[in-house]
Amino acid sequence: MTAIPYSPDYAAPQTGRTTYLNATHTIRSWLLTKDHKRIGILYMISITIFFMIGAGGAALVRINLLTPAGILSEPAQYNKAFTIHGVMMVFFFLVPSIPATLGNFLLPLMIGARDVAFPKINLASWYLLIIGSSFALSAILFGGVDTGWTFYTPYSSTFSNTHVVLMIVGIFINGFSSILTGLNFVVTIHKMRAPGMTWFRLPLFVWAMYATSLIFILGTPVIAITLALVAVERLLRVGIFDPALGGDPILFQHMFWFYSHPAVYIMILPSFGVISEVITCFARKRIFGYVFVAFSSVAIAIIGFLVWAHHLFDAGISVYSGLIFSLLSFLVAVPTAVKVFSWTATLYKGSVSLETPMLYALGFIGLFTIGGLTGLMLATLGLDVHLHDTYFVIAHFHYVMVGGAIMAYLGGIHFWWPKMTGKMYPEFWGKIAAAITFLGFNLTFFPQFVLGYLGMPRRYHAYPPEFQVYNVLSTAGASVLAVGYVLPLIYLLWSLKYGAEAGPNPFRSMSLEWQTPSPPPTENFERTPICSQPPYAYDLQTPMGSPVPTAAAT
Amino acid sequence: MADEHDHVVPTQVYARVLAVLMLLLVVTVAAACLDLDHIFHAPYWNMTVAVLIAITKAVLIILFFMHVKYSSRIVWAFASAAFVWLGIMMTLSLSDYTTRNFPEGSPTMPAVQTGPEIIRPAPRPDAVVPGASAAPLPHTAPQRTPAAPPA
Amino acid sequence: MTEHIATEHAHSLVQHQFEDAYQQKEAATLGMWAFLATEVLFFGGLFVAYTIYRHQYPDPFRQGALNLKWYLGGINTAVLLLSSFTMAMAVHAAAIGSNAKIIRYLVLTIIVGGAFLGIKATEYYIEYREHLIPGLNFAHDPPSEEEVGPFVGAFEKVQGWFDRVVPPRQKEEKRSDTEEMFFLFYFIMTAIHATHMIVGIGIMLVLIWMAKHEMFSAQWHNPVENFGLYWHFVDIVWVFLFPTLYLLRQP
Amino acid sequence: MDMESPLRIFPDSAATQAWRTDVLFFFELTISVLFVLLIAGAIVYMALRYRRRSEDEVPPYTPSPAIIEWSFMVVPFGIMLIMFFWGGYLYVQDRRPPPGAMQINVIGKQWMWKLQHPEGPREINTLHVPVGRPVKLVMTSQDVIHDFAVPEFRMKMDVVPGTYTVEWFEATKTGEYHLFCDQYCGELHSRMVGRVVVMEPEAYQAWLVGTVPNEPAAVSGARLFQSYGCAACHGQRAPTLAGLYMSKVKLDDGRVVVADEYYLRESIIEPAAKLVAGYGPIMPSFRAQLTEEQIFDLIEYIKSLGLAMDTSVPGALPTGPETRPSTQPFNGYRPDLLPNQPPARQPPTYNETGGSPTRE
Repeated sequence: MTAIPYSPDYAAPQTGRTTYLNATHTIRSWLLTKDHKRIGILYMISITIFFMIGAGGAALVRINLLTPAGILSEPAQYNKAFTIHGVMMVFFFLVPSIPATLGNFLLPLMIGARDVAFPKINLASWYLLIIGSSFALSAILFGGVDTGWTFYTPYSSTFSNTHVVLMIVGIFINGFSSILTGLNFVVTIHKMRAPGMTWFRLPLFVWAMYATSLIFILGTPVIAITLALVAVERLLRVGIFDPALGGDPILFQHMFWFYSHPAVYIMILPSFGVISEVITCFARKRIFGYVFVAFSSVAIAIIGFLVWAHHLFDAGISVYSGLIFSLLSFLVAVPTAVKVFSWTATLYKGSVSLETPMLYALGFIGLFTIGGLTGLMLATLGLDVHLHDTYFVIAHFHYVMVGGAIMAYLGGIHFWWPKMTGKMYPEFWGKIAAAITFLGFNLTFFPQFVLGYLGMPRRYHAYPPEFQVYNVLSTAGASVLAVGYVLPLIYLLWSLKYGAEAGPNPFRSMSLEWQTPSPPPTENFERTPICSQPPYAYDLQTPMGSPVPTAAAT
Repeated sequence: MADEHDHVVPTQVYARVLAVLMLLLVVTVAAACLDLDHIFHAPYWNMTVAVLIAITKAVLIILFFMHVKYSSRIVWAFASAAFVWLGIMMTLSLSDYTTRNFPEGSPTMPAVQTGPEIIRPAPRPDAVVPGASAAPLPHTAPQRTPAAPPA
Repeated sequence: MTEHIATEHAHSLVQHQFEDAYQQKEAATLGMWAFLATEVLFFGGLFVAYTIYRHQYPDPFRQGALNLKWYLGGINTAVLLLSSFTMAMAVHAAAIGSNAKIIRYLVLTIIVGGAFLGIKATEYYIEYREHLIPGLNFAHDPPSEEEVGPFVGAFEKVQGWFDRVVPPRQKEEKRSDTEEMFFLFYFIMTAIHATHMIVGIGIMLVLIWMAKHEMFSAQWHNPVENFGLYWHFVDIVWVFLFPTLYLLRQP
Repeated sequence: MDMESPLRIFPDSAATQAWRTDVLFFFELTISVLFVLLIAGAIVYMALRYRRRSEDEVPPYTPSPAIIEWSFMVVPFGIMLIMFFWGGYLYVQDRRPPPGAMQINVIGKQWMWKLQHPEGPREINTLHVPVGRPVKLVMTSQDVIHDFAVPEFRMKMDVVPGTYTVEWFEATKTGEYHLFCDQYCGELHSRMVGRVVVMEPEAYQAWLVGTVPNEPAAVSGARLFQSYGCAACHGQRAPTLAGLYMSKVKLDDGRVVVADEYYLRESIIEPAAKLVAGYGPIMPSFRAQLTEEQIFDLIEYIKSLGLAMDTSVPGALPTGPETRPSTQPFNGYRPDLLPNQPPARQPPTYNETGGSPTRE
């Protein structure tokens, strides 16, 4: 056992330094900033708002399902509620969640760059998100949309008489926000790495962001053009997907899921990155099988493009492509299994401390494992015939999206909160919130697995009475879950003013972003760092566990 | 690396490429005038030829006009990735549409080997038989039962 | 979005986040290629949908192709290839650092590109007069001689000459619903393509302005080079649009 | 099934697919539980066993042999291959109705199910079927996508406008079962539900007799066939329809297709799509002119033409699935044998409520 000495020059007083936070003060300087860290903060604030709107939709849904007849008097209200929930959560919260907030903030720090490659584009993509979301919100304010977030034709293109076009415009614009973010990240990772920061010295979060950006770049344009076609069909009353004019509604589903299934990996891949960072830091170990974990991210991104039609097994596609897509869907589970096993194996003979981010991370592994395994059931053709479009599917992807992506997002926020703000979050309340979230989540979504196998269809405003027990359980869990989400909001804001000074590296992490004061200065590092060690090399004794003697690079 | 990238392509190259492109344009028009499917007794010949020529043109433009020929490997990768992904989307979507009715026939077909002769579907012994001996039950009028019966 | 990339570094030679001009140039080029990748998939979605419908309704789509003035499309292809050449020359001029030549070739490119848009507009007008625009005036029966007017009639005549050389087989007068779908794709794809060209011409005006102020040099001309990539990409899109829309006329 | 008991954790199994599906489900469930226990157990154990004892401790380096990583990939994939082949086998079975299944035509519309027994009876939202006989559902929608799902049968298939989809089941247990629309179809999606009533064969037979008399679909089809003047061409300038159903048709592009319902429908809606060899594209498209019911009727008429006529009045219903008849004489369309019906196409039981396509 060798100690990590805590070197004084990194314990230097944090006050009185110019940081990216106090460099300038005007609102204007924030709205026109080109600093990736400030843009990350802007993203965090905006998507928190979108999350609340989406959560409102979820609350309506869960309350309505308390009684078999449905509490909301109008089915239309319920349909609009779950559409708001889906659209806001998927397109405006989950997709930008980790990449645009933590990614923007951390990517240049982790690779030792002063900023992303194209700061102006970075800011532009935030404004695109805001413009797109304002379209979506106006669609909601003008009376909402009732197509569900999937916009299946011909209902969305011909039959729905809600503000579909407005919503589509919002998602279209938001898509370009994603594209520009991904473009920025790919170029940054390729061209802006600090000297010595080779590909296999990159933190796994960076690998995950690279894979995510690939999907952003190659997938998003397809959903853009697909939804644009729906809008055209709706406005001009001409048949593209409408069978009345010879169109094929199943083609829409193909094109929609060509993006929207990889979009699932947009949501979960960055979470994988966060978990890899947290686990290694709080176990003080190298990740088990770095190369495998790194490449599994890219493999997931690529294979993720080959599996979309497993959403169409019961939609009338040919039996043969059903078989093809089922096999490919199982294939994508392999790299995912590698990740889960490697994280678990990383704990072996480690020095595990169960602080809040670690609790979230371990909770993530458990919940994501359940989500992934139920995913196998849905990828099994014979079972999907029964489970498709039931609450089993709902439970499955909430285990991945909420139990996976959001748990990782919260864990990451706690983990890097000291770096972002220079303040520590209250550890006790952090642990409490993590526990509440975990319990509330399982109480909410596990009953839905049972409901699903019993056959309760999704998007039902009213349901047969024998399903009520599980719905009541689920709603009860949802209220617990809500507490688990409100708590961090409160105490993190509280910590901004009253939190303890964090210091540059409170968790003794070895990755690069911790080797600069927190909050970091505007250009991240006083001097361009030189990377001289493999990632997570906690076992190599260097002063204060820093792999980076930040000597002048010049 | 740098010098390789600031590589200045002589203008004659551009001129020659333009000439080839124009030639290919003429060829593709000429090919479209012929009924190749009929000539080769196989479908999709016209389409294949047209697309192949288009691909050739695109590759010429990418290699020379867009300097990929003189660029780093990463540019090669980016330039090809997009088209690879497009190929994925195209082939996997078509894997559905081309096999919809294959080989057992369309989705409504029962799994039986059909010969050139007429296959008799199974008789319908349960047809309406005037005056069947079974005692008629009280007819249950078809009704719309909502999921949640207002109990 | 392309403006951002093309004029990313217009104002300062090396921005603060870059180590040197070479890293900046590499990053800009790579960014442009990544953007073009998204563009490929953007048009790609349309091409996939078009291919699948063509596979499902071969004959109505062929009938649609027979209603297009394919020789205009051919001329346009030649025009666009020419503009690509002039653009390549402009990039060459930038590489040798001559702002005067940059301006000359960019102006040429604008002229040739404008010619393309003019011909395209003429086609649109013809199709408008022939009631081929879905959602606006698509009619199942082709209009008569006097309805289309002499101007369009002239193009019809030219088409007639070509048709005498290569008579179109099994042309039906009446247009079907699925033929309307063909024209829908025709207009969407060509319109998006034309939009890209108009944006491109706008950017070229900016570049000319920059060149007028001697901003480019042999060392730094990323905007010209990256815009060249964009322009050539637009050209490539048309190279695929022309045969798939106009030329598949055989049964 | 007792809808009343509040705590059902598992649905009834009332069809042959059901138990096949359940066996596979429990297989995968077992594997899933094992893996969850394995991983969760490992995490909890190591989190306690290797908990950090002092702030400054640094654990030593432990290698990560590639052989273990490869096992992480190979072992799960081996298990998944079992799931894939097993599930694929069931899928193919679910998708291919057995020969001789009795056919029901299903039309989904916002927000109701129209179910047609070819012999005439037409129902709304309630499907009566005999136990122990394979039933083949040929389904289409006249507005948006619906989905015909019966959880107790572990059966589900989208009902897509503009084409036919098919699913089949063989009920093994009498009773009433939920019929759900599983594909979101608009405002009253949750009201687009009904019952599947599985009856003993005799009871079903009695129900058929006792139901509101409708003329067989084939008769309606025949009437349509005359009223649209199809006979003017078919037989002379267009191919004859007698014996067409289920025969192999040679197309002008050389392909050979089987004339099943799918092909017949396409040939009515998009006649140019599959031209019979030697005939020109002279038939107009009936896309906008025929309702889905009328298309079904025409197809039933064409089927009845295709089948051997004989005058023997069919005997009583065979009892049970084992005597599923294959050689019994077929009672074809015999206008002389049919009770002359008033030409009312819509049976009185139709109440076309439930909303119509609303455009923005």
